[in-house]
Amino acid sequence: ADQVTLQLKWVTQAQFAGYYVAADKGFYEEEGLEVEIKPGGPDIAPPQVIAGGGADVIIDWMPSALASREKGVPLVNIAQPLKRSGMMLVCRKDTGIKSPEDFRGKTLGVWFFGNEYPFLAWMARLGIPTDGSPEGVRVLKQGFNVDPLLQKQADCVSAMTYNEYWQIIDAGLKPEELVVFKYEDQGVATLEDGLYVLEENLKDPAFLDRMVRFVRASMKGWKWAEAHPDEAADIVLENDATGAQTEKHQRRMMREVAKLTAGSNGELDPADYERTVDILLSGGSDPVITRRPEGAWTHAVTDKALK
Amino acid sequence: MIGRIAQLPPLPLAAAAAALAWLALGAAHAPDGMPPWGWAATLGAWACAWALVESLARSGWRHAGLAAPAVFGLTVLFLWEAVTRGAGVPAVLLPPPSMIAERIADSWPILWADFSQTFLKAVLIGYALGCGAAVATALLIDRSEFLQRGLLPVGNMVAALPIVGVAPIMVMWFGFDWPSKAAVVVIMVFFPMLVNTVEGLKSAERMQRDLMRTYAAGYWQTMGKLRLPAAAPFMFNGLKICSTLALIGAIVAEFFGTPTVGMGFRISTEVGRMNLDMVWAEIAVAALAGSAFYGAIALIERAVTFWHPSQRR
Amino acid sequence: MRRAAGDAGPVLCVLMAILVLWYAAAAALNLQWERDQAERAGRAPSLTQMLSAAMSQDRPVLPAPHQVAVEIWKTTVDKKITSKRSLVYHSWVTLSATLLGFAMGTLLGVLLAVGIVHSRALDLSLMPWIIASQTIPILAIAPMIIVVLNAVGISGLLPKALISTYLSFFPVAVGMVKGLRSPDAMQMDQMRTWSATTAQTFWKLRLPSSMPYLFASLKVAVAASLVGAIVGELPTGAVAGLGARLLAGSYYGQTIQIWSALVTASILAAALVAIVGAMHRRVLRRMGAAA
Amino acid sequence: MQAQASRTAAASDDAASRPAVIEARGLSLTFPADDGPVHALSDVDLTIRKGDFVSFIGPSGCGKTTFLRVIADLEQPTAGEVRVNGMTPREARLARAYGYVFQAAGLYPWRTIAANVRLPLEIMGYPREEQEERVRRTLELVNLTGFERKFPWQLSGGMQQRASIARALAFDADILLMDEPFGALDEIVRDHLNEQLLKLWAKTDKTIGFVTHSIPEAVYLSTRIVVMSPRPGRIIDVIESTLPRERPLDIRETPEFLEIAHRVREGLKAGHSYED
Amino acid sequence: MQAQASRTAAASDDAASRPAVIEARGLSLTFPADDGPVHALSDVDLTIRKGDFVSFIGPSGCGKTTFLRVIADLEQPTAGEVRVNGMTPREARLARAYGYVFQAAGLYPWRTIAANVRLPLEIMGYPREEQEERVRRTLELVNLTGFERKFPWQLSGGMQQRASIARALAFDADILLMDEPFGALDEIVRDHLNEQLLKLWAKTDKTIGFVTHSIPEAVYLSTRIVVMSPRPGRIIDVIESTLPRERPLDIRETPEFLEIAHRVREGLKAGHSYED
Ligand SMILES: Nc1ncnc2c1ncn2[C@@H]1O[C@H](COP(=O)(O)OP(=O)(O)OP(=O)(O)O)[C@@H](O)[C@H]1O
Ligand SMILES: Nc1ncnc2c1ncn2[C@@H]1O[C@H](COP(=O)(O)OP(=O)(O)OP(=O)(O)O)[C@@H](O)[C@H]1O
Ligand SMILES: Cc1ncc(C[n+]2csc(CCO)c2C)c(N)n1
Ligand SMILES: [Mg+2]
Ligand SMILES: [Mg+2]
Repeated sequence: ADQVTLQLKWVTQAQFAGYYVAADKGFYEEEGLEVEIKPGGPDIAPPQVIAGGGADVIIDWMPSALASREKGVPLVNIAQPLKRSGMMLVCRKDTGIKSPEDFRGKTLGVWFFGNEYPFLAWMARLGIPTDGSPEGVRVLKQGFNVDPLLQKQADCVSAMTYNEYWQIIDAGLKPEELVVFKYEDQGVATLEDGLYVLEENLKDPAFLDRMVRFVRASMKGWKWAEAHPDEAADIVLENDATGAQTEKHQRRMMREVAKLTAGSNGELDPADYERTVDILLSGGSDPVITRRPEGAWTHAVTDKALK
Repeated sequence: MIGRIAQLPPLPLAAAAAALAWLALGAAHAPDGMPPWGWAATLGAWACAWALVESLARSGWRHAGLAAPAVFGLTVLFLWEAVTRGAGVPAVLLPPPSMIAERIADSWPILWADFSQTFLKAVLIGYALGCGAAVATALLIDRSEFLQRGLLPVGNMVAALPIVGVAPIMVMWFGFDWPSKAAVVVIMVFFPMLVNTVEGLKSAERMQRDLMRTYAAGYWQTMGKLRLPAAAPFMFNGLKICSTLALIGAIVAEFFGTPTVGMGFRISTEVGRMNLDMVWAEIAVAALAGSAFYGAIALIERAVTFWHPSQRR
Repeated sequence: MRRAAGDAGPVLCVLMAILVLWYAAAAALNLQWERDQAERAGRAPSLTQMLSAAMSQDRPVLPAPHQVAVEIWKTTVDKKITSKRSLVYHSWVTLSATLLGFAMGTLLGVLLAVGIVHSRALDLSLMPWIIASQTIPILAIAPMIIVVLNAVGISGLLPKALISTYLSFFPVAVGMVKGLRSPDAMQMDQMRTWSATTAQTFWKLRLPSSMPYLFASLKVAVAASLVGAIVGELPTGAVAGLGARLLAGSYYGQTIQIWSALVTASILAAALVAIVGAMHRRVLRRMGAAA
Repeated sequence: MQAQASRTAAASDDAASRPAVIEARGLSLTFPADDGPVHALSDVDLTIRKGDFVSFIGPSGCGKTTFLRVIADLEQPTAGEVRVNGMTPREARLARAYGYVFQAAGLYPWRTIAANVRLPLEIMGYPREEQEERVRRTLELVNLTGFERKFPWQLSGGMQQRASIARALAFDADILLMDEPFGALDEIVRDHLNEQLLKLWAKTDKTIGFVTHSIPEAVYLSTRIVVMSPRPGRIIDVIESTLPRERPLDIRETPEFLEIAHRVREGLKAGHSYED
Repeated sequence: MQAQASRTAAASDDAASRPAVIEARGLSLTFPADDGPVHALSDVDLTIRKGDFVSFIGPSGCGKTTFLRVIADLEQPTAGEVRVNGMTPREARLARAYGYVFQAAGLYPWRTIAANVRLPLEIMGYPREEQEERVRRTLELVNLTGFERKFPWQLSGGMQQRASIARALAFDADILLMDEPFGALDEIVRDHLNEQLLKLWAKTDKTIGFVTHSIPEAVYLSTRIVVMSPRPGRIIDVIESTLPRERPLDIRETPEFLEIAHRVREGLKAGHSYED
């Protein structure tokens, strides 16, 4: 069988259920592939891994992928299973924040490590400085969890609809005690978990063929996962070598992720791409990317895979 | 072979090394990768530099202590430059030193802000508190047989409180700013200092101790006039090891939540952004600061434990 | 053996004291949350109610010792050791990398020290760079190391062990340089009068003299190896081991899980240090120290 | 042997009138060891009175050092008891009754010679100026003026030993215990220091326990000479000196002196292992 | 003083015929120090011939140890030169020409007594069995049989010194340099070891440099006695012994012996700082 190594953006969880399902249900095998799924972690930058030859294909957020492309890692989006963005900023209501304008003077928890681009673009669009000046916001590098909100060290924290939000709820805060700003609703949604490969590899027909089969099987996995969320979550749990994930949380996460993949056949919608690029370019004095990228996506794979 | 070359005086060797290095670097910039003779020049430059260090060490020149590591360092930088350029290593994996140097020159204000946040606050304060606490604990342990049996094994447990687990907790307890990093540093340096101090306090010789007994010297007199001086070589051992640990601790702790300033913050952020030149610029600052810190402690050590055989050759 | 029995009392006492402090801290830190909750809900529970609630939170700021103990029990005794949810399994994953890293680190540290003590060129040129190497934050370069190693086909235990090695060789090198230089002038002079070779001087004089320094350093080095192995688990994909547990725990805010991994790591460290200590005592006895 | 000791004690009649400073009764000390215990002292009885100058002489390894160490509370006897000024050795030590010169110099390498001599003065809290004065005086006494600021490793063996003597003489201890203090010194320095020591003793009425291997030195200095034999360490003779307290150096040529020296030599030979 | 040395050399006529083993010419050694340099040796000339037994005597700190150390290549002279068997001291050292007894015992604390004595044998690669045999024999020589398995700290000061003598005698060095080897020993052991040393010397024709503070010992043992004076360390007299090579212990009562001893004492006094 042909070998494919996939580097995830984060640890094993239902966010990546489609790939685990495809592996577990033998969809990859049917396509004659042997896929190794490498979990990520807080210090794993998938673009770096692929540049170093540690993976054939990676999962990354588009802002980060495009920024890497500018830095000389020629990443190309070959498929986009997640159509919608799950990012949001969650604030405690008692901070008095009602709209984004109220952010001024507040402390916000933000993920860095290449995940800060959507936030920075949003703030740039709002015209709120992030340099700690009094009329701007105070930014904290948020760790892995939502503690800063619970401990009142931050007024708002970043969260994903499918993960951190529920941790806040689990911790005992009621939805009515929270104010939620989804990036989708704010018009600053950027594309998340997409599949990226190195540009020059695509010139190799054998590689292209492998990717076609890989995407086909992965999307089959995703659709199966959407249809069987509980079983999909269980498959993820089986693949979690840390043994730290809980069934309750993963099943819930699977349902939320399914909302983001729903309706996507894996093909990147060029309109979504253009929107993402526009948002990123609007970054004011310090834009995430400085010019409109060329050839950062292709339908070559999905065209064949979805035939 | 290199040994034979090293018989030559330093000057011609330096010239040869420089010339070959210049050739190699020129070749490394060739558009289609390094030609074979470029690699040969690289190896030659390396061999000459190595011989130069040997020759310097033998020369007994007064400044050999500075020149030798400098030559060694330049050699490493040169090899790094030649290999990354010559073999076309992607800059997102390992940028060449010239690129890093450029970045350092461009980013003084950021580097300084990060340095003062991480080093001047978290490292120095955490180091002082941690080493102080360790010495105090060692004295407590020494004072009482009971604590010696009870506290030491438990003190050992602090040894491996893994920074990964501790750092988020410290952020939770002490907030996002530097105090939580200082707390991590305290935990990092506590154990090495404790072990070395405890070991050092055992190192006074029997006769030296008996002498104090005949004077009916009090505990603190014996401590101040005999046991601490005798322990000093060990304690400096601990202080030296801790000086680098403290820096690692503070930087790594910043991976787990910080305000948007600090060497660790910058490193993890810029890795995510694929700005590896900035990452290495911070690493260079860290290395410089760490070496200076270590060097300062080594100088104090020399002044305080001048009498120890290890200092007297 | 007798020593161990004699130590049990004091160790228990100190542990008891720590437990008491821990409970007090847990109460203090967790009560705040209970108070907020009650306030938000408009309830006014009694202090004892709040206390008992504070001791049994799902996600306490600081879990109470018994919560950690129960968690450790559940994840060690109640689980098959091959299970991914068994702490024994995760401890072993970390321990194996620790031991390999410690072995390599000790070897490297001693070799470097030997080189530095015997060659002035090495002493002058290498030492500053060894020091500088230690100021490079491993977490920053570890992913790159792992990527590079992966590219040459090395994966699994070794990359983690290499990070352990990186952290542990330094204390050994620094301590051994000092230790190997600690023989006094007369002892060195004796070797000279017999015109002993460098190797003979090393084996018969320098090495025995360095033992106190070596063992003090080894204790620090095993502990550092453990920290290195745990840290090394993050960029290696954090799939198994105590580090992965810690990370997963903190990612999901599961403080009880974090603390049970922390406590396990500490016990592991204490055990490793104790083993080195026992070796130290044996060597001391062999070397004729007063009992 | 007990009889002998009491006989000689009776000989000098003023002895009994002075108070006993050190009294050892049935003293034994055994060092445990893996390969069988070493009996360093066995059933030793001895009384040293105020103002006595007692020399201990005996073959190498017979227990002289061990005996001094027991008196100074540096070693615990396995049987018997010692009283010092009516106290236990421990109490006497805490009362700072001892000045001890060890067999090896044992200077602290991180202190200069002057600082080494000053050490006990600092510990006993002498005023700063007096410290300086005493350091100066005792260093002059042992002829080390000019070496105040040197470190121990910069001194010759004999100079180190003299520094260690100075250290013990710098403060006023009632009891001086000296373990071969002059072993590494040449005859002339030795004569000089012997004279100085006698002067000091006469002036201050110290009680001195003195280990030496030199029979003339023992005879010249002591009011009593204790001859010991090895394994187990026992006292085989206690010789009461009949020499006057005032002793010019040339007393060493008098027949009386030679007679005592002869007796010591005989005792030594009798107890010596080569004669077994 | 040069004249004197040559006069005495001429006195014993066989001297010139034996080859020179150690030759020092214009030897000076100055220790640098923060508070001014110390002139340990100044312009020392001396020739020691094969089979000589040369004693060095002089006040404490006059440079005796330093001189031995220069010969053994443990210290580098600041001026002048030394030849040993026609080689530099370094070459001679590498050829394992020296057995050296240091002024302090300097046993390795982690080795038993037997292992300490065995150490040079191990280093010089003697076969295993011969090592055992030599250790046994030399320990017997210094009367330490039975203490093989003890560690140094379990021995008395004198016993440690004897162990260190045994260590230097265990192997066959042409040149024995002994720095106050018998300082911490009682008269009887000392006499015994003096005899043994003379026997060994007679049997093996070693060349011996011997530092001592005891005038009788120097006279009894030596073919030549070098008297030194301190700061700067100079040779002030070289006394050729007229005693026969065969020397029973009671030679020490002969007028000839006393005459030499007297001359040494006079030399010593002359050079001594107390007389300045
Ligand atoms: N710490 C010890 N452990 C075991 N044995 C010891 C110890 N100290 C001394 N001994 C033994 O006790 C005996 C007496 O030793 P001590 O030092 O008192 O002799 P000494 O009379 O002072 O001899 P020297 O004149 O050689 O100094 C010796 O046989 C020695 O081996
Ligand atoms: N390492 C050193 N540094 C500085 N001065 C030194 C050093 N070693 C010896 N000296 C000085 O050199 C002089 C001669 O010392 P040396 O040890 O040779 O004397 P010595 O004749 O052996 O005396 P002793 O009989 O007391 O052993 C002394 O004044 C001493 O202070
Ligand atoms: C240190 C660090 N912090 C946050 C993220 C962001 N992130 C990327 S994917 C993902 C999963 C969401 O459930 C999250 C949180 C990261 N990669 N590394
Ligand atoms: Mg003794
Ligand atoms: Mg000397």
